[in-house]
Amino acid sequence: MARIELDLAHAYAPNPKQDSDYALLPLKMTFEDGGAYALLGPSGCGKTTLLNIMSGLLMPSQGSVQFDGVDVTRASPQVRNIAQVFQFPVIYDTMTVAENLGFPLRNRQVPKEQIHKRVGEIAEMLEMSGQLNQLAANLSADQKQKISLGRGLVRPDVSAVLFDEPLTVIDPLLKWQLRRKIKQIHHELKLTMIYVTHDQVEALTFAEQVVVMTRGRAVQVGSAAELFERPRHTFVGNFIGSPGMNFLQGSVRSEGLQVADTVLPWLSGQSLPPGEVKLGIRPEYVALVAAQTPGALPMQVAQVQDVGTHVMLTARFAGQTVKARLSSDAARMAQGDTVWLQVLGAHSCFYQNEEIVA
Amino acid sequence: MHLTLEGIDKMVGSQTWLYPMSLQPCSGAVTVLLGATQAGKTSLMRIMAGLDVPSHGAVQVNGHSVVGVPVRKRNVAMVYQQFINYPSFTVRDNIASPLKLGGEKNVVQRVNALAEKLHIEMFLDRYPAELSGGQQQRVALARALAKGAPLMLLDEPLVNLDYKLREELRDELSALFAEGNSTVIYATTEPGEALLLGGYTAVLDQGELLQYGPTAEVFHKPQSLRVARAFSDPPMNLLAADAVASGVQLEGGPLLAVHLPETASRKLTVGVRASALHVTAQEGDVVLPGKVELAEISGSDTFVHVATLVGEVVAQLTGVHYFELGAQVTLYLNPAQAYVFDDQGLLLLAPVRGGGR
Amino acid sequence: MSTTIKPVNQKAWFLILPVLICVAFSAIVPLMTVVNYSVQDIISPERRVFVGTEWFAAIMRDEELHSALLRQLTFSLSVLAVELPLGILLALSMPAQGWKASAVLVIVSLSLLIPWNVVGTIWQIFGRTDIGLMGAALQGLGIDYSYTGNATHAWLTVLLMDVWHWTPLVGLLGYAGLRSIPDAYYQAASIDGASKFAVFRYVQLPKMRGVLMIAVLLRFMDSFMIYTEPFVLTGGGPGNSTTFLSQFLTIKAVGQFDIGPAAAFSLIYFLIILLLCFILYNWMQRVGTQDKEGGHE
Amino acid sequence: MNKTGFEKRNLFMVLYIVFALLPVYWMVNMSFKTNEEILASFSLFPQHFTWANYKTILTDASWYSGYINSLIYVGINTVISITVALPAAYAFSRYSFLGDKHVFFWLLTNRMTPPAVFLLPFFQLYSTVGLMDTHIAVALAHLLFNVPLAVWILEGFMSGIPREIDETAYIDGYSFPAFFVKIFGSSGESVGRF
Repeated sequence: MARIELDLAHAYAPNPKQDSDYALLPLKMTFEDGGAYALLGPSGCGKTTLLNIMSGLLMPSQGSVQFDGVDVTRASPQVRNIAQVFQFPVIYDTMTVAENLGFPLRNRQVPKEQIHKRVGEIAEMLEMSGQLNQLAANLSADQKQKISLGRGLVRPDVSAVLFDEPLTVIDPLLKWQLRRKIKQIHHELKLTMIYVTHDQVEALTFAEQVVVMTRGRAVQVGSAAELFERPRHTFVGNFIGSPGMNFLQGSVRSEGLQVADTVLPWLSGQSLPPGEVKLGIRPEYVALVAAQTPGALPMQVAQVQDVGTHVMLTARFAGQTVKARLSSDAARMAQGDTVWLQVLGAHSCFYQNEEIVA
Repeated sequence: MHLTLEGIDKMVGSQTWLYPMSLQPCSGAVTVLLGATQAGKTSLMRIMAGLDVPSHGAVQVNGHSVVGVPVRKRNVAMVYQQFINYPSFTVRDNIASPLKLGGEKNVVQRVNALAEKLHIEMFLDRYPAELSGGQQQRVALARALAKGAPLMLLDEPLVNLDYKLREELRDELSALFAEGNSTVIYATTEPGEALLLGGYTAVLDQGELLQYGPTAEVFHKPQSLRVARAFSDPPMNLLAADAVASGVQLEGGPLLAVHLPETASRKLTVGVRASALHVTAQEGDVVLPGKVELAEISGSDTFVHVATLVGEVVAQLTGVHYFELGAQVTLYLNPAQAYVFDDQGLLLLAPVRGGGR
Repeated sequence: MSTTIKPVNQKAWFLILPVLICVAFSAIVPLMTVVNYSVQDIISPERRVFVGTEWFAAIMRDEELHSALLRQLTFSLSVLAVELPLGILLALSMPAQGWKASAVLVIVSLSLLIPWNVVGTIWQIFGRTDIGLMGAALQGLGIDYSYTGNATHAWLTVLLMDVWHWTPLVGLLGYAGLRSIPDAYYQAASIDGASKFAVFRYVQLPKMRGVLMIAVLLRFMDSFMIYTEPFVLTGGGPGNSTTFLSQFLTIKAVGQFDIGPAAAFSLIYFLIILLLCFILYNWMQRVGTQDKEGGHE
Repeated sequence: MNKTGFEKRNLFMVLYIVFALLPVYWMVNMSFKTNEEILASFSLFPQHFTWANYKTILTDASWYSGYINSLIYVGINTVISITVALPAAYAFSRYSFLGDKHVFFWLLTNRMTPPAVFLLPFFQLYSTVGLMDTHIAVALAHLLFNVPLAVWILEGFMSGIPREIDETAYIDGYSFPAFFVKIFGSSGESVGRF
């Protein structure tokens, strides 16, 4: 298993000038050996480009890739000894499951019985021992993805397993089981695993550390809690959590934060640089409070949605919208009512030109 | 526009795709067809649109039958799962095509207004192939809205889009549906999407229509076990139980002091939604100690899989919580929050709305 | 419920009708005449005698037919044996994309656009030892080459001409098959450490199965009915070493004017084609659909 | 087409291109030589370059009438086979109907039938119909091969275009002919013929 260090950038054109020329802006990052990482971001944010640079399918236009201190920037995927599971199942149609799994070892001239034993072990781990002699082409999409994964795990010395949105074509009901299987395998084999996806549920479930990316830049690397509690960038605040973080435009006053014509008193010990600021508060932390409570704003109810497990309130204040997640039995309210919602609290974050300041 | 389906079904060769069902989607509102893949959503929708003809039964619009009426004359609009646009037309011509065919006058203004509403006004002169998946679907939506048909059908329109884009487009869609007055039929596999879109929900499972009613009501009062199972994500915890004098005795677990109707069968199934299980005790709660199997964080919630004495259950906790695999954890359940189904899978007891924590 | 299952619509017959009329006019009517002739002895336009299956029996015993059929089979099989591997090699060595690919495609498939008799004429001149480049070259190498005198030389030249004329068809079909293979398969193979041959054996060949079946069907059938090119090049000579079935039939029908046996043989020839076509077509459907299921998005 | 076997692949490609072009080159080479030069000497390039040969085939009536005849019959043949094949290919690719598999196979066998088999009957048929030695006859005779091929190629092509595009067009209000010309034709761009 390998410790992967990246210090690189990747540009479309030979001599990039401004940010838009870069598929991947300069980044420096380390993936610890045995760690479970996720590259999370919308389509076209550069996450797959980064994965292909790590797997060796793509050479970065500048910088280096190191596996356990060895420079592999120019090395092929085979030399880097990585495994990759693609968006759609990639298997050898004319082979049986066992032949598919044993194929990498056969290419390395590993003796037959050793292949047989190793394939048996991995099939056991993937709960596919029953289908070993079936033709791989006739299996379901999720079983085929397990075979793809198995082709990597069969190699005892595989350096890292890379996933490129592996659940895209899987039936929604089965996604849950395949996700759990990958997590169990990571727990058992302690392999370095890097998972690319646009779906925050998959990223936050699978990975210990999540790299949130947008427009070729890694805006924040952190655990699910850090991304949820202290998003370092407004993009991360909005991207993580469903619905994402509310942002209220305001300006800093000595006695408190002025939003439109109301001033919210600071909490004790809070101090902020002067000027325009965005107050970030997650719908989960917006609380329904009594009138005139400090840190709360009188808001007009725009929409109340019964989302089964909870109620999603959409309220407006001076042209700005705030969503609040209230428990099902919260006080009944109708469109147009005025409710007091606490927005300034322990869980609030403050942003100036999109970066967190407090 | 009143659409009525009377005893329709659909057989293809030896397979039955749709069992006999009748449905009157509430006119002018959003009806969500909720069901897993292969549940029959697309077949039902194609019959409503007139693209397919039912094997039996009647399809009526405002009282007179439309079975066999070519879809051209049906004045419907449809959005497919895989962003269908005319590849050889620019975005502008794509949106304008139903208007031109309908002989509308101010086509240009209508097209520009729609493009602005769906944030694709800058792509009007590009070809669909040059756009991203999300933008292509917006073009398809604009063309469907351009028609202003009294019946608008959307077949899982967001499933191929990015997670965050799906959220964004869903809010826009519910706003667009609220603005218009056409009857909207929206197919999806995600219960969350049905709840967010509101309106009415028809739950389909293996070609059968199980229940139709206002979305919140179908969610909180599922008529049967199959409806409850179809309408919960993550899957509802189903625990075997027996009817006893003082309530419902979970096999291998605590007793739920609830009042059962006399007609209840001895063998029961207790349904507990993941959100009904908490890690903080409230008075009157039943205790379920167990070992953590897996913790899944989905941004706003954490789903904890716990092996307890009544079997493996999933609890949904708000926010981000960390659990070591194998750690001990105690779950608390308010008996009033449990669903009880009899041995036929029919609902006996449903949680009292607003009684939960 | 995927919409890939085609709806049943009997009205589609109206769309088919024009094709039916066109093809039937030039297929069914002549076929009836052939059947009509194959069971009669036509002494003169007025006097016709019904002879039943006599002509068929005569043809079946005709030694010349047997040798012509044998020559045809050997020719068709050798065409497949040479053109299939060569075509696949051609497909594999085509440049992937860009202008180079289109340039090479045009040059290589030039021969497919040339009318059949012109191909015969080109090779007729090309092979002459006095004014033909190939003829002169072989002569220069000391080979006493003559496609008009030496039977094996003639046969080989006809084969070489057919290879020159039709291999690009197999190449193009193979190339189309290769282009449909997503990059992920090559990436996976390189990650698994597959050798170049393994990539060909387990990734490229299975994916090209569908199109190669079409190539086999087309090439075998077309070579089985070849007439123009060998007729122009060698006129079937020397002797009848390059007289294949079509030419044999033409000699019988137009040359010796014994209509009966010619008609009988035409029917037999048609039935052989029908049978071979049926076998290959079904095999192609089965292999083709297998690819579709095993395929992906 | 991975990069490792680059040299071997390129060598084969060059060799094949030479093999493919040699006969054509030789014809072009001879087309610029006078008859005398061809018979007299053997040379890789025309010594006495001449356009005479091209002049004759373009001016001499017996030569260019051949072009015109073949252009006419090819024109008729192509027009008929496309107009007839397009609707049939659409039917085969979009609908299933009684006997569709058999008809498609029958069409295919016609493409595979040796011309020699129909030599005699054609002769007889066209003389009775009185069309002997006319362009129409040649055009009609060739329909037997070109129509099945056109249907086969177009059917494959049309099946590539998703069926939902047809349905969207019908829903929008296009009638079948309008849809066929406006949407289907152009979205297919090159309705090439083999």
